[in-house]
Amino acid sequence: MTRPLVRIQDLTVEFGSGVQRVRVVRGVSFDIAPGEVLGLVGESGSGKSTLGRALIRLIQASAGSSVQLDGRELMGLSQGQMRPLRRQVQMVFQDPSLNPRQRAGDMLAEVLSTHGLHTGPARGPRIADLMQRVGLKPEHASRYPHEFSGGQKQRLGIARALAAEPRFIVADEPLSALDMSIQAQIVNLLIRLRQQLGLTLLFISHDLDVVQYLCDRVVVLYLGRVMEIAPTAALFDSPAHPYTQALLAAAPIPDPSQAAPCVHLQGDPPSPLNPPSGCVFRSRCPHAVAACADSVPPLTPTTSGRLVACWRHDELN
Amino acid sequence: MAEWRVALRTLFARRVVLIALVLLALMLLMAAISQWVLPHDPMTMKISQRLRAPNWSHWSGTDELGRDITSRIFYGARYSLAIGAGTALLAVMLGTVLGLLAGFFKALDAPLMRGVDAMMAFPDILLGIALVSILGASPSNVVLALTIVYTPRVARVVRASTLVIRELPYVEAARAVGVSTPRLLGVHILPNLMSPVLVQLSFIFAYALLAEAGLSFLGVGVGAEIPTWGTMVAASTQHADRAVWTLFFPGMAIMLTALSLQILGDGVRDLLDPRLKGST
Amino acid sequence: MTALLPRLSVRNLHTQLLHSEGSLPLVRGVSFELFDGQTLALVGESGSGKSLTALSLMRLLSRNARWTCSGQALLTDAQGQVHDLLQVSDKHMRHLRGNQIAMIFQEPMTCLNPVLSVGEQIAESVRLHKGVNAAAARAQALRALEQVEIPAARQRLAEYPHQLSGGMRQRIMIAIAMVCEPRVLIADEPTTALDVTIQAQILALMSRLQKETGMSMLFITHNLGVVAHHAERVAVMYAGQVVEHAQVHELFAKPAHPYTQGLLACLPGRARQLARQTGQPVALQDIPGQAPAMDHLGSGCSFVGRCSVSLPACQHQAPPWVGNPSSARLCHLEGQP
Amino acid sequence: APPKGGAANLAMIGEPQSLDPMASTADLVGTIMQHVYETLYTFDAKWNAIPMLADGMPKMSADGLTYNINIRKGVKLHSGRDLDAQDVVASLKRWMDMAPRGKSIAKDTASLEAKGSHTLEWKFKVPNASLLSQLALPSGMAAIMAKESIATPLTTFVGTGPYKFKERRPDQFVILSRFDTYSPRNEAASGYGGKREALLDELRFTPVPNANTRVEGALANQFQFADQLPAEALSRVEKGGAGVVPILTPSFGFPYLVLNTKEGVMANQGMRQAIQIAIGQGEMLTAAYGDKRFFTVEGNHFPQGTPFYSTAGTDQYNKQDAKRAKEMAEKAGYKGETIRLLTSRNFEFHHTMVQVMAEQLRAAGFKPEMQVVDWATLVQRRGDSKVWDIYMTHSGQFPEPMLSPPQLGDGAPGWWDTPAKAKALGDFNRQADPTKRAQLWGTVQQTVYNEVPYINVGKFSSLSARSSKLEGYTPATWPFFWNTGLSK
Amino acid sequence: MSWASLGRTLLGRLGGMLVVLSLVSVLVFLLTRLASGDPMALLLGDQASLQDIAEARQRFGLDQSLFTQYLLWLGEVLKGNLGQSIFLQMPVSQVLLDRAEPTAWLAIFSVALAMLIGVPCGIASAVWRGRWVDQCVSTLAMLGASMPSFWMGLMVIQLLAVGAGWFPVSGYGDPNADWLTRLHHLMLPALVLGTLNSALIIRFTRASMLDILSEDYIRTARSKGLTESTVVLKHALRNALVPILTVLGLTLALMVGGAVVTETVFNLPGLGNLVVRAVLRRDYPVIQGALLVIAGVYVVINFTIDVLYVFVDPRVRHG
Ligand SMILES: Nc1ncnc2c1ncn2[C@@H]1O[C@H](COP(=O)(O)OP(=O)(O)OP(=O)(O)O)[C@@H](O)[C@H]1O
Ligand SMILES: Nc1ncnc2c1ncn2[C@@H]1O[C@H](COP(=O)(O)OP(=O)(O)OP(=O)(O)O)[C@@H](O)[C@H]1O
Ligand SMILES: [Mg+2]
Ligand SMILES: [Mg+2]
Repeated sequence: MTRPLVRIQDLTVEFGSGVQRVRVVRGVSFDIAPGEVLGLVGESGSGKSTLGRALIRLIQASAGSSVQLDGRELMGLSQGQMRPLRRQVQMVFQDPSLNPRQRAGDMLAEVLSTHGLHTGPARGPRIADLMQRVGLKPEHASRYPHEFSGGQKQRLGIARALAAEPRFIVADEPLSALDMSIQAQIVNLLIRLRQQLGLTLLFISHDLDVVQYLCDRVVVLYLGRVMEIAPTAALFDSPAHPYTQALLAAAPIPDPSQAAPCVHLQGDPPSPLNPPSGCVFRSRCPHAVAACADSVPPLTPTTSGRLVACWRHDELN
Repeated sequence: MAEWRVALRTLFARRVVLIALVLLALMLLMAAISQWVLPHDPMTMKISQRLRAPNWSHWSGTDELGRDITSRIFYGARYSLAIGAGTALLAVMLGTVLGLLAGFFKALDAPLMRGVDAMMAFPDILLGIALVSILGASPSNVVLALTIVYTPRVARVVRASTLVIRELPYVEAARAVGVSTPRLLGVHILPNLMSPVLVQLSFIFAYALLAEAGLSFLGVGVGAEIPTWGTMVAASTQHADRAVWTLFFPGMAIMLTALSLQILGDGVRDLLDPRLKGST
Repeated sequence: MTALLPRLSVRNLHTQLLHSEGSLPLVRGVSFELFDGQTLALVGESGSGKSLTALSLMRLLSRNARWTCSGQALLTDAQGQVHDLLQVSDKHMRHLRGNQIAMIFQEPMTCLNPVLSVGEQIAESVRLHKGVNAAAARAQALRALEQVEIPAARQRLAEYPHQLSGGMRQRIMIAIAMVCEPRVLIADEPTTALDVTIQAQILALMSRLQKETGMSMLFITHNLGVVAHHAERVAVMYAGQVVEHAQVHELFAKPAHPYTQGLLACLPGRARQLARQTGQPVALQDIPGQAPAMDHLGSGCSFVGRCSVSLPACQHQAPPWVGNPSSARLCHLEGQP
Repeated sequence: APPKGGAANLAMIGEPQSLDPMASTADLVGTIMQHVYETLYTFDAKWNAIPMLADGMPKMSADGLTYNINIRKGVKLHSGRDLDAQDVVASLKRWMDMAPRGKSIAKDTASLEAKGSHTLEWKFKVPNASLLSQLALPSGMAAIMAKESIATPLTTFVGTGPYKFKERRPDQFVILSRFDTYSPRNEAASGYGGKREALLDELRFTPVPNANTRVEGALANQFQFADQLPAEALSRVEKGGAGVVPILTPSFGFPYLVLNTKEGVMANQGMRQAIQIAIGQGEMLTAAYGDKRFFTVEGNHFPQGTPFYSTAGTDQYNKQDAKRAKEMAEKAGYKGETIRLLTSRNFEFHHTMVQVMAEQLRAAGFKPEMQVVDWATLVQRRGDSKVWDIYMTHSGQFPEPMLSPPQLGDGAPGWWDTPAKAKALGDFNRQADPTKRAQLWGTVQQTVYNEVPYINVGKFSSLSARSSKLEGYTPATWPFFWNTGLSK
Repeated sequence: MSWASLGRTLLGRLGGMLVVLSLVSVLVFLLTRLASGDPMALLLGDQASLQDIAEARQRFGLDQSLFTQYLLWLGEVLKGNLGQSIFLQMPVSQVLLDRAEPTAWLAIFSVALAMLIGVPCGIASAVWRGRWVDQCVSTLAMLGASMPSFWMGLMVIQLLAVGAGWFPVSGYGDPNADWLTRLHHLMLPALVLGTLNSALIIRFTRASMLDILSEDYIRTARSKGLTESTVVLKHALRNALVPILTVLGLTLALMVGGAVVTETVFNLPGLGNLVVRAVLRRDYPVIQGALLVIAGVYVVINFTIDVLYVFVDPRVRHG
């Protein structure tokens, strides 16, 4: 296997202090290979965005966390040292993430000048090229964000990420604000860009359908912890972790001839302020036993590149 | 461009706002051209003509030194408006900088805001009195004092907006791109909090007009022979019983201007109100 | 199938937004019928007028703007009396609202009053419509909470919305809507803001309640997965118009309107399925372009700009209804495309 | 005679600076406390010093350096004890210690002792012609107090006056109540002198700094007396109906401009003279007071009919001759330096007059610059010779030249100190004979017009108002309310 | 967690309050001492010589360095001693206490009046937004906020006191007047302040009612078939209570020292009046004491409002 482009080890993020301290992401580790599209799924509040933001140092992770980009450790770097590296890691946000008072072209120019790319006369054509690459007309560069539709705004967001010519992009729910017909346009755009530019992508979503379509591997997060990591096909065909199973079962399939989704899980996810001891999922797990409360299950490799964090994995499968 | 046109059209659609704007424009115009068009010299005293009731020659009568009140109101407009505008601009600028810093840099927040709280614990007129007594009575010192009085208010408003805007996705996006902090503040945050600041600008303008009058009344105003509306009203309180016009007309000038400014501020606020956006 | 009485019959509903320079038609001639005990799903993209249709029926359009509504909306109440929701007096409408026709909204986080206890928010409706005293109203509120499967219901009565999770709040919303046992329930994207696992719970709950009470439901959503499993009939909206009426099975099997076809083709799941059937990868289909702005609608079909099979007539001529009452589309194309 | 009983509300111009009449020279303090404390001598209706607590006029030694003063017997203090010479000596010593006038007397005093229980002997180093006037003046009063009450600051106010101190609530009122065992003189009342009788049960001095409020309150009969009303109020008080009576006191006081003879442009005598020629006092007074009844445009420092009336130098008065002033200034070497006019707004008429004056100076080619500060700042600033050239103030019109303005004495702001001054004033002050003294004043006045240390603007009248129910009131510079009663 | 964390929150606020108060003390001191003017010159009167003045300064300790003076003053303040008034020759605390009464009553009456006018008007103009009611109320409110208060005071005096003779022109009544007389004296100033301040309250109420009326839960309330008055008065007003409480506290706090101009116009012996006079006569101990107390009251009222939120707003109570 090639060297991973991104290696995350023991990533932990905390918010607040004192009794209000919340650990939103707890000891997460995984690798992303060059050119891979990795899906990150999980319930709302499970820490997906936080993980993504900590990854590119938009928020500070706790001590002991490690994120390596192409072998280079990012965590110890100052914001000043980080700035040149930002060229290599970019983020696409959920709409709207555009400054309402900045023209589209100015926004792209800002990225270019921040990183000293395409200075002088080369800049105009580069901006036009970027606009075209994401399916916008170059003359739209002089428009303000509110003059674009939702889908176009998202394209602009992608163009901004591409402007820095990154190797790795974190896409945080880039589709959730969009209509179905527009979602498809963006998914197709992402696939095309990946093929053309060889991008590596961390794709955060809670739309399992899209993840299944787009991603090579999937990480399932629950209350800040990784439940399961598996190649997409394997995960969707035979989810190993009880949580993954419940998640897949709950998603309604847009086909009336298929079985209606069944309710696997009762109750709400616990508050991250006081998570259950041991396995964080045990309070809602249909298979939980007393032993699950004792200690945190490690992420253990099973068949075909799959990792599962469940004490009863062997019994249940 | 179209955005602006729509905005202006919405603003003018309300008749009161239009009237207010016309009034303000007239005031400004008169202040600007007063020295060429006024029927009387605003500074010339004619002791024999003192305290004349309004008549054809003196529309608003004369004051205790026989000066034409109409001329003085228009001539004084430049001082009063300059004091109001100067205060508003300075307070808004200073307050914006302070609020921006406090809102953006967490380490600065507590110290700056405690200071702001302490300043705000003084009623503005008392603070004004104290500051003018320290600085001495002159128009520039009144502006300075009132600036100090109103800066904390702006700082609070700006800080609150900054706290919100700082967390908005597009600011985070800009950070993710690697945009430097000054640029983040200047390009991404500042322009987007200008709308509440604009509203503040017109309100503080109005408050400063009123405060200047109040200070003059209490005997700590701009002083000297500078004919601000405030000093005119203050001086007239001595003759108000016999020559009520000396009190009435400058007072009306203050009131109408302050009213126009507030209507304008309200209009701008309504304009920026997202609840009304749907209808445009 | 037995001949069912339409519980709610909407005919040619037009809703226009009035502004200084004229009016903007946002709902344009929507008609549908909602039968007893049935669920009609209203689907369509964002801004197509789904919520406005519902709010027009409830006469709850935002007061920050001025509106005109025309058309007919005939509601048959539990006693068999018929009321035209668009014509009755305000007072009469208040009597019907919450009592005969109720509504739940998309955002459970913001739709509950933060300073009133949950119990009070349910009970006030009972007191108003059933004319019972406070104690009886509380008892009914408690029953309603139990009905929506809230654990420790008695204790919850005195709690405030911020103390509850999102799913719990949506259950409260349902309890509020259901407590007076309305004949018609309008649900405007009741699960969009919720997680899939919670969504499954809420949908199951709603199905159960519908079975128990026999009410009719107008279910607004843009999640086709939800539509597939929870509705009998579907109305597809586009640019303020219903462009297709169909039974749910029919719609998924043989979408009739080009827009509906495009919509279904967009679904990655279906693309995958197709790929599995054909054995080769299938790119996602998308509908190019975007929905027209409501103030720039031409005289022709509103979908014409994005339609891959449009005819010359589509540009300037309003499309006719094609098909039978239970399955029809608003389209110039003849027969199956 | 007015009836006995009742309480009067008296609207005064402000809060008294202190209740210690020696601690402050402010007129308001004297006005109030003259009801509580009495002096050895006082003024009659013609401004003659006549005995009050003293039995009679002092017995003077031939060289005019030793005074023997007898004190009236059987005068009761508010504490119930009889007044004796020890009290008087202790009080006068305190006065010479604290009060500015007392201090200047102290400089000339050789000794002051009690001789027996009711006599005191006062020895001087130099003759002092103004002694009795100084002792009679209610401001910076040489008040006689019970020796055991003497302390700094005063905490109890034990005097011999017809009223005793009852209560003070700052900015609300000072209440005095009748002293029942007051020991009056037997002579008929005249001015401040003669028989005093407390008819009113209570005097309530209420500070009302806003002049308009005093007017309104008087018109609404809220105040039985309202002090120092603006000239503008006269017509209203006159029209106010039967309820209020205006009290117009002519030649009540005089505004004057002090020039800085020590530093700056005004240090040049030629410049000072030029200024004197440039200004028109008549216009200034008209602007400030309007109504002719309120002011007199005259250059004589003392009114006609009084001992010190003199027209010496008055040809320099009210010239308003811009052309000549310009020439004079040029000759004095004026090069367009700014002339800093220090004034306050606390007295509106100061401000108005300085405004008018500034116009007049401008017309004569000077470059005046008004510095309007509040009174507290003016009082502070005028002590610094670097920061002003001319300031405006005013004073009561007193019978004795040495009482005011302070520029006639030593060290006052303006720092006038020339051989001519020393000569003129030295002669004047050493002369004990009243008639000769009156003549010598002409020389002093001429010197003032020549050297221009200060410029007398003219005289103004005062307007007060009383309720028509307040009977027996005698107009006075320091209004007093004994022998005054309220009719039903 | 609720009560414990609530206590902690309040404790934190208390700490913040103390920091603000100590800043206030420094500010107060600087504000008074940096002003030009000399209390001694005023105290001694016009005839005093410069020498006399210098001696008096020494007697009052005004010749020491600012810093020493501050420390001395602060030390006394911490012991509860606000010092002795230079001008009034009595303890500052005594002076303040005397003045507290008229100011307190004036504040209470005018705030009550402002509320009585402001809240209903604000609600009406929010409910009928854009209609003539709203236009009238809003314009009137702004008119109120555009009038110099002394101008209005003088006008009112001319009309109602001098002209009609219904009210006393000024002051606070005789020294031993009964409360009815006092009330009579307070009516005009309360009218002026109440009307002027109602402008702020109208605006505030209108704005928060507008916010609340466009909240989703108002639509929920309407969807239950509740009458419009129930929706507005029960569902909306309850939520508006928190912002209204804030503005109430703010107005009250500002009134304590902010009625300066009105107290001066009506010659009411209140705190604001005291400060103005003290400033004009440079009575440092009084200025310092009064400003400290006024600012302190402001801070304490704000703190109280924070505490009151707990009882009004369940979100704070349980959050
Ligand atoms: N700045 C912050 N301060 C405190 N808590 C935070 C902050 N940002 C996020 N959280 C908390 O962290 C938890 C995880 O948030 P995060 O946004 O990472 O979840 P998510 O998985 O992205 O959810 P969603 O699907 O809703 O976007 C949540 O409970 C949230 O309340
Ligand atoms: N209060 C309003 N004022 C003005 N325009 C409105 C208002 N409410 C809705 N609209 C407009 O009416 C159109 C239809 O809105 P509606 O809310 O019915 O859409 P929807 O189909 O419910 O969309 P979504 O799926 O996003 O909820 C949109 O173009 C919207 O901009
Ligand atoms: Mg997220
Ligand atoms: Mg909707």
